[in-house]
Formats: sequence, C-alpha cells, structure tokens
Amino acid sequence: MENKKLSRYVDELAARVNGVVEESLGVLVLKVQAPYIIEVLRGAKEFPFVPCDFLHDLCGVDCGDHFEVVYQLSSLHGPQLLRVKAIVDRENPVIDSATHVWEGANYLEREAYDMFGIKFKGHPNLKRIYMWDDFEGYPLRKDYVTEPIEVRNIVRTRIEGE
Amino acid sequence: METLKYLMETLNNLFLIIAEFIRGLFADPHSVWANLTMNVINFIIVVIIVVLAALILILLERKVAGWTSQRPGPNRLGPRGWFQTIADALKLMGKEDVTPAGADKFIFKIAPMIIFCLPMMTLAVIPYGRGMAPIDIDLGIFYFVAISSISTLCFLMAGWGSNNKYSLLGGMRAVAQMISYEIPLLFSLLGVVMITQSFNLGVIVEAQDTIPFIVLQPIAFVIFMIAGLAELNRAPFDLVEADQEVVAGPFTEYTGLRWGLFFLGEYGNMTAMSALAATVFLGGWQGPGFLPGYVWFFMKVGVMIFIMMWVRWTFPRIRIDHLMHLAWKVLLPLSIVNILLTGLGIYIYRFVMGG
Amino acid sequence: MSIDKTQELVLNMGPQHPSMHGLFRMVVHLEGETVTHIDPKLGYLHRGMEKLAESRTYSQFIPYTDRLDYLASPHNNWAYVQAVEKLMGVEIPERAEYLRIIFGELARIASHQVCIASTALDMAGWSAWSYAFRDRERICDMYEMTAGSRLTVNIMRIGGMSAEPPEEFWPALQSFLDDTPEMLEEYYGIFFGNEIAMGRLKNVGILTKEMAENLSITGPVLRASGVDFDVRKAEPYSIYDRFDFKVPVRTGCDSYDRTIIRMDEIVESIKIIKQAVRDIPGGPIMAKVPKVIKPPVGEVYHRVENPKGELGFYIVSDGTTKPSRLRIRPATFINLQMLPIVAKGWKIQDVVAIFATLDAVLGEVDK
Amino acid sequence: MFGKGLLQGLGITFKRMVGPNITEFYPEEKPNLPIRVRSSMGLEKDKCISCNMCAMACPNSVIKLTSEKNEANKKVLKTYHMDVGRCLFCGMCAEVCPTKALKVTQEFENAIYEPEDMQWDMIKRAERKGKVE
Repeated sequence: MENKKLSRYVDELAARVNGVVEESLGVLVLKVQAPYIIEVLRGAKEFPFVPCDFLHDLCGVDCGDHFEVVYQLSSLHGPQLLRVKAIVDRENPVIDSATHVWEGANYLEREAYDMFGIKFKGHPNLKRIYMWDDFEGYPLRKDYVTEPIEVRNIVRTRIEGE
Repeated sequence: METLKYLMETLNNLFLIIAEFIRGLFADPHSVWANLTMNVINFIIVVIIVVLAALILILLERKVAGWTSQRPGPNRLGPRGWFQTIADALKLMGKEDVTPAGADKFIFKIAPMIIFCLPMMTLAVIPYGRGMAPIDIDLGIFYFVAISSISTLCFLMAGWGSNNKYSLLGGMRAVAQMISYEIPLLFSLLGVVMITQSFNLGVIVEAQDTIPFIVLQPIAFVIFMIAGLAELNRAPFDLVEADQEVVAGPFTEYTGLRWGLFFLGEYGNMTAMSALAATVFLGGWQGPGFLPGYVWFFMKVGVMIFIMMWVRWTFPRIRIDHLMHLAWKVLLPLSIVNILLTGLGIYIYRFVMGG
Repeated sequence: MSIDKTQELVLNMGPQHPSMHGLFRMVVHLEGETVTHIDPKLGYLHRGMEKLAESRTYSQFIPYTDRLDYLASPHNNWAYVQAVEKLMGVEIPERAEYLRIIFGELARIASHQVCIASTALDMAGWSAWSYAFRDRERICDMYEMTAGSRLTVNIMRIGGMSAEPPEEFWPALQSFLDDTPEMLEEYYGIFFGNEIAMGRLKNVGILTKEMAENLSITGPVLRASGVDFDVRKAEPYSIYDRFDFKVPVRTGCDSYDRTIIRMDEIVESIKIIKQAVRDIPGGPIMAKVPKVIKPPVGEVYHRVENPKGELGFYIVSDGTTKPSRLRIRPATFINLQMLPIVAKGWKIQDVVAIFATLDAVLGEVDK
Repeated sequence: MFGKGLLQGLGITFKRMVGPNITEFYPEEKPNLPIRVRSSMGLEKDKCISCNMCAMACPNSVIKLTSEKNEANKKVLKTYHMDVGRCLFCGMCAEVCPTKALKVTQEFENAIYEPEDMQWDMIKRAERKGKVE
C-alpha cells in the first residue's frame, strides 16, 4: 500500500539518475552509481506525500569487485522505507558526502571511511573515528588480513618478583 | 543532692581544675613560664582535637554514606568497622610521595601543610566550656573568619602548583567560590555581634544562657549554614573537588600523606565551622545542667556535622553560575536585610525596655 | 583587542575520567569554564563487532550482541534474532513473542534506571544513584533466574527463547511491578523534584526538533525534543501492535526532559508488561529451525526501539552459515553527534550533564 | 515553594538511613545462586560422547577436545580443555550438549593469579571437585 505510492516516486527518480529499483523483503532498494548520490538523496528527501527525510543509517558494504554505500532512509512521519545503494569503484572509492543533506551523516561517513576507505568528498572532518590515526589498512574490506588467533592470544606472563 | 551538685560542678570544671593544678606547680602561677607551659598544653589539646575529629569524621562520613544508600558502611576492621580510618591512615603513610614533573615544588609541598594548620588556629579560640577557650581573645569571630579565609590561598596554591589543568580549574573555582561566600558568612555573624555587642566568642556564649541565638536569628543561621558549606567546599557546593568534572580538583596530583593532610585539613575545617555554628547560634556549652558543658558543646558540633554529611549525600552539585547567583543575588541582600532587621529589633527592644 | 580575551584551555577528558561512562574521550576547548569546542574521540572500546560477525555463524553471534548495549542486552539479542528470522522467514511461537516483550521491556526499565542513576551521579547525587541501582538489581535477579546471567543475558535464540522462566520468576516480576510506583516516586523525590537538579538540567543543552531530525537522533532524546516517533508504534515489530501504550513525548528539548522522559517510559513499559503477563499463552518457546542456520541469499534491515534509540541490524547474506556483512546501527553513536553542537557555550559542568542525559553506552558507541 | 524539593530529598535519605540495609555480607554469607547461573562449566566425563558439538557451538573456539576409539569402536573422551581467558560464558556449549555432559555450574570464585591457570583441564577439574565434596 504505502510501498506502491513510494514505488512510483522511486521509479521516477530512478529513471532520472538511471538507477535500478529492486524489492527485498518489502523494502524498495534503489541502486545508483556514485556520482548521482546527492541528487538521489535530495530527491528522496523531497518526495511528495512520502518523503524519505530521515537518514537512518549509512554504511559501506564490500561486494568483492566494488563497494556499496548503503543509505537507509525512513521518515519520522510515516512508515516509508527506502534503501539507496551507491556503487563505488573499488580502486578509487570516492563519493560525495551526504553531510550537506543530513548533518547526521557526519560520524557515519567517518566510520565508513575508517572501515572501508571510502572517501567522502566535501566531508568537514574526514578522519578515522574508531581506529587510531596511523592505522594501516581498512579492516572491514574482505581482503584485509586479520592477525591469527595465536598472535592475538599472547598473554603477558607475570615476572617473578614483580 | 548536695553531693550530686558538687560532683556536677567538679565535672563541669574538670579541665579548669586540672589547668589550675598545673599552674600551681609553678612558683608563680602567672609567670611567663607558667603561661608558656599552658599554651603548649593548649596547643597539644587542639592538635589532638583536630586529629581525633578527622579520624572520627572520616569514618562517620563513610558510615553516613553507607546508611543513606542502605549499606552498613565500613564494617571489617574492628567492632563494626571502627578502626577503618586508622587502617586508611596507615595505608596513606605507606604510599609513595609523588611530586609531578613540572610542578612548582615549593608551593606544591607547602599547600597541604598550611591547610592542616588552619583548623588548629581557628579551633584555638572556641570556648569548649565555661572559661575553657584555649586562647581567649576579644576579636574571636573576626580572627576565626580571617584565618579560615586563608584556606582559599591553599587551594589556589595546590591547584597552581600541581601543573595539572584539572587542578588549575579546581583552584580557580575555589578562589571564586570561597571569596564570594565569605561575605555572606561574615554578614550573617554580624547580627549576633550586634545583639551581644562583642566579638568575643566567650561573651557570645554567655549571652545565650536563656535563649540560643538560632531563635533570634533564624535567617542568619540558614545563611551561615549555606555559606559555611560553600566555604568548606562541602556538597552541594563541592565544585572545587568535583570528581565528575575536575577529577579531584586541587588534590588530583597529591598522593600519600600529603593527600591525607588535605583530608585532615578538610575535616578539621569542618569541625571548626561546626564549632563556630554551635557557639554562635546553638548556645555553645550552654545546656541543661545534667551534663557537663563541654559534652553539650560537642553534641551540638556533632549534630551540625551530621547535618552537613546528610546534605552531602542527598543533594546533587550546584552549578557554578547558580552558585555565584546564590551568593551575590540571594544571600548577600538577605544578610544585609537581616542586619537591618536586627538593628531595628535592637532599637525597638531598647525603646521598649529602656523607656 | 586581544588583552580582554582569556587564553584558551584545551582539556582532555577521558578515557579515564569519572564521568565519561566507560571509555569515552573528548577534547574540550575551554574559555574559563565555558566550552567553546568539543572534539569527541571514539574507539577506546572498539572490538570490531562487524568484523567478528563475519567469522562467526549466525547463532554464534548472539552472545556478542549482548556486549553492544550491555545495559539492555535482551534488546540487542532481540534486534539481531529478529533480523535473522526476517531473513529466513521464520515464524516464532506466541509464547516466545510474549516472553520477548516481557524481557525487552524489563531491559528498557533497567536501562532507564541506569540512565537516571548515572545522570544523578554525574551531578553528585549519590543517593539517587544507589536507589536506582538497588531497584535495577531486582531486574538483574530476574534475568539471572531465567537465563543465568545478570548483565550479558543472551536470552534469545533464532526461533524463540533460550529458556522458559522458572516458577519463581512470575511472583518476582509481579512484586517488582507492584513496587514500581513507589520507586518512581522516590526517584522523583530525591532527584527530579530537587531544585538543584532542576537548575542544573532545565533549559540546558537545547536540542531543537529541526536539529534532532537533521542529526538522525532517535530514541528518548528525539522524543524529548517534541517528535512523536517510536518504532514500536511507527513500524510495530514483534507483537507490539497488540498492546495499549502511549509514546511519551516532551517538548522541553533540554537536559531535564531528556532525563525525565525516561521516567515516563518506565511507566509505559510497566503497562506493557502487565498486559503481557495477563495475556501470555502457553505452548512452546522455540520454533522449528534447522540446526545449522543458513539463510537464503539476500539482505535485510531490521530496526527495533532500543531503550537508547533505534538499534538496526543490516545483514547481507551470501547463503553460507556466516553473514557476508553485518552492519550494526548503534543508536547512541549517532546520538552522540549532538554533543559538540549542543554543549557549545555551556559550562564544563553542563557538558557532563548533557553527556549523561544522552545515556551513551560505550559498548554500543564503539561497537 | 523553593526548597520543598530539597526537604523532600532530605526526608527520603533520612528514611533510608534509619531503614534496614539491603546488602549481603558476601564472604561470610555466600549467595544462593539460581541453578541456571553460568559462572563456570562442569564436565561429567562418563556422559560425554565426544561429539564435538560444544566446540562447534562456541563462538570463540574456547573448547578443544580429543577422543580415541575404544574396543567397542565408540568414541571416548581423552582430553578436554577450555581456554577460559577467551570464554564469554554465554552457555551455548552447555545448551547444545546432547547428553548434558557439559553443564553450567555456580562456582563464581574463579579469580586466579597466573595467566596459565586460565587453561582449564575440565577432566581434572571434575575429579578435583569430586574429591572436595
């Protein structure tokens, strides 16, 4: 019911930015290329009647050959849910920052940068948020090698007389 | 009946009799040497009072904290945990004395010593019983307030000398807070001074033989309590050592016995302030005759201290701007109004009585 | 004129600081006592939950969700198992749903009690703190007798509940529910009705409605800014549509409302639990799920109303026993974004209080 | 009136001050824990069929067990080790155990001095426990 109304606008939007609309477990998913993302987010924010005006979540996903930045959009005034996926190139992961659309994207984008190395153009303070500043590598990428359990498991033994 | 009365009289003047006895050992009971000996003995007694008060009060504080939150408090060492403070003191003595790098060493080290001296100096003018003031000076109240205001300086010294930002913030807060609250504190005492026409604490107590001044000066008492709490940096005015904001304020960098000296000083000051409140407003050693005067005095001090602790464990901490508003916009005008009313009252009283 | 300007003091608060609720660290720029800029630094409790999930099977990750928002661990279990159930299309038995509601709402009460307590403690209200924790102990006891643990409860499984509550659980729950009005009265008397606390919290740290929506704030913090939004009403998950309860909304937008709204929520939670206890049916507590959990290829995003905000799980499954990507949407992590904006211009004492009213749990913030 | 809340607060704390205590005298009086409390693990060696279910259910690969075949070609437990330093005490191992050989127990005083002591030899622990009781 609600989805139908939303689906019309999403289709319109998808046609404009040549994205793909899918449906997954009752939620509309709009897949677009990275350069269109700000247009999509602004468009979704201003849907008539069913505005997806609340940035619920933003995260990166490693899909093997490319990254996706997944935006979970919803609204505080209705049940509409929209998932926007921006396809980001793996070699040169750059995408426009959503902080100008929603200020709340600030930390979420920093986290995605920290974990996947996706660079958000126009972000006010794009620094690592969880890992320390000179940490090397991006932990949530699939090709990141974690240290083996034996290395991590070393417990410092007490020296006698300490 | 007569013997009972005689016994009571003896008990009441027990310490005076002892003092007379010691003076009697000298050829001339009022020679320089006799006075000097008496002064030394008085000094030792005051030191004992400060240390004992700190020992008991630290335990009592923890007990009250426990009781308010439905715990028994310290209960391991000795009967019901009564030796806890001694163990704490021993532990503090065994600790390493750390002076932070970059500290202003002289100031850092001297601050706790000074703050430990202050309660001894102030407690020396309190009359513990009839004629039992270790030093009986005419400007007692004046002296008391003057000495206790030095502690501001100690907090600032500790805060500055520690080379720590939290300490500095705490020290600055101490200055702002304690200087502000000294004024209403002194003004609240002025009402009593106006009634008795004397700064002498002994005279003030004598004047309360019929009625304690809390009845005549209730507003002044409340102002004194609030300003006294602020002056002592006790909750809800403990912004100086607010552990949720500035960790421990000026005491952050202190360890071991230096830190312990701060504690001794704090509880000593608390005793002194309670003693002043008991002397000025609650009638000091005056009380029904079935107990000696000094017992009455210490009971009153105890009640005052208990109220302070009770307040501490109940109230949240006040904010610094509210603190300043309270001092300058509420307490100060109120205390001035109180002085005015007291003056009017005295005038009317004289007019009616004197004709 | 540079002479009438005080020098800026850069103060590092945390990660070891009495009021930093765990391992939060912020660099505060001060002018005197007034805050000019706050720079929160996160990551001191970062355990890499999302990475860990990729090397654990779906069931094995349930105990880890306990460690997210450890003050309301049943809620994290709930969000996670519901996301997996949604992905697999599992219907769970009625009784399990009711039990989940009961434990979820108990967790909400416990979490809010901790919030009230820690807000009081951050303002040196020692007794308020100890009373709230005293009452929370009873909820912990109920967890303990049912699931065997007091904090990291690990009570829900994919397809139902791990254990049926024992006999003595129901009387304990009933007596707790009976005592709650008295408890709330006590919290009010000692903390919320106290003039000093009011002075500290009222009109401090204003977060307007527009700011809250723009900053993706959720949970009680959002509702204290006058937005009537609760996932339990907006998108009823589990069986919340069967219960009669209100969503408390306050319009003060200040620290006081952000704290006291939790008292209102406790009242509503008690209402829900009472209805659940009344209506709970008998029957099994576990659905038939395969021993090895292997959801189909696909993705799901599921959100629940955690006591602190909306907790979301975004799971991408590649058809194996382990998730390909598991994304946790931590509520307080996003709510924390308001701290530098809201606290600017207030005193350092207010920063501590504002941070306390956010009810940040660093297990969730740092994942 | 200003001050009413303050007096109310004082009243509440005074009421609690004279009221009863709620704490336990822990080392003297041991708490009586419910039987579901999972503060440590106990193994009954004879019941164990070495199915390795516990090791597979464990999120942190805490459990390491080896077995050998006896004359009747049945698996018999040889060693059973738990690396408690990595244990979450989630109780998943005890939950999946088909014969209930591995159980949660209520010994909660698990503090140790040496890191090596975190390697629990469950068979030895079971024997030691038998001796004590």
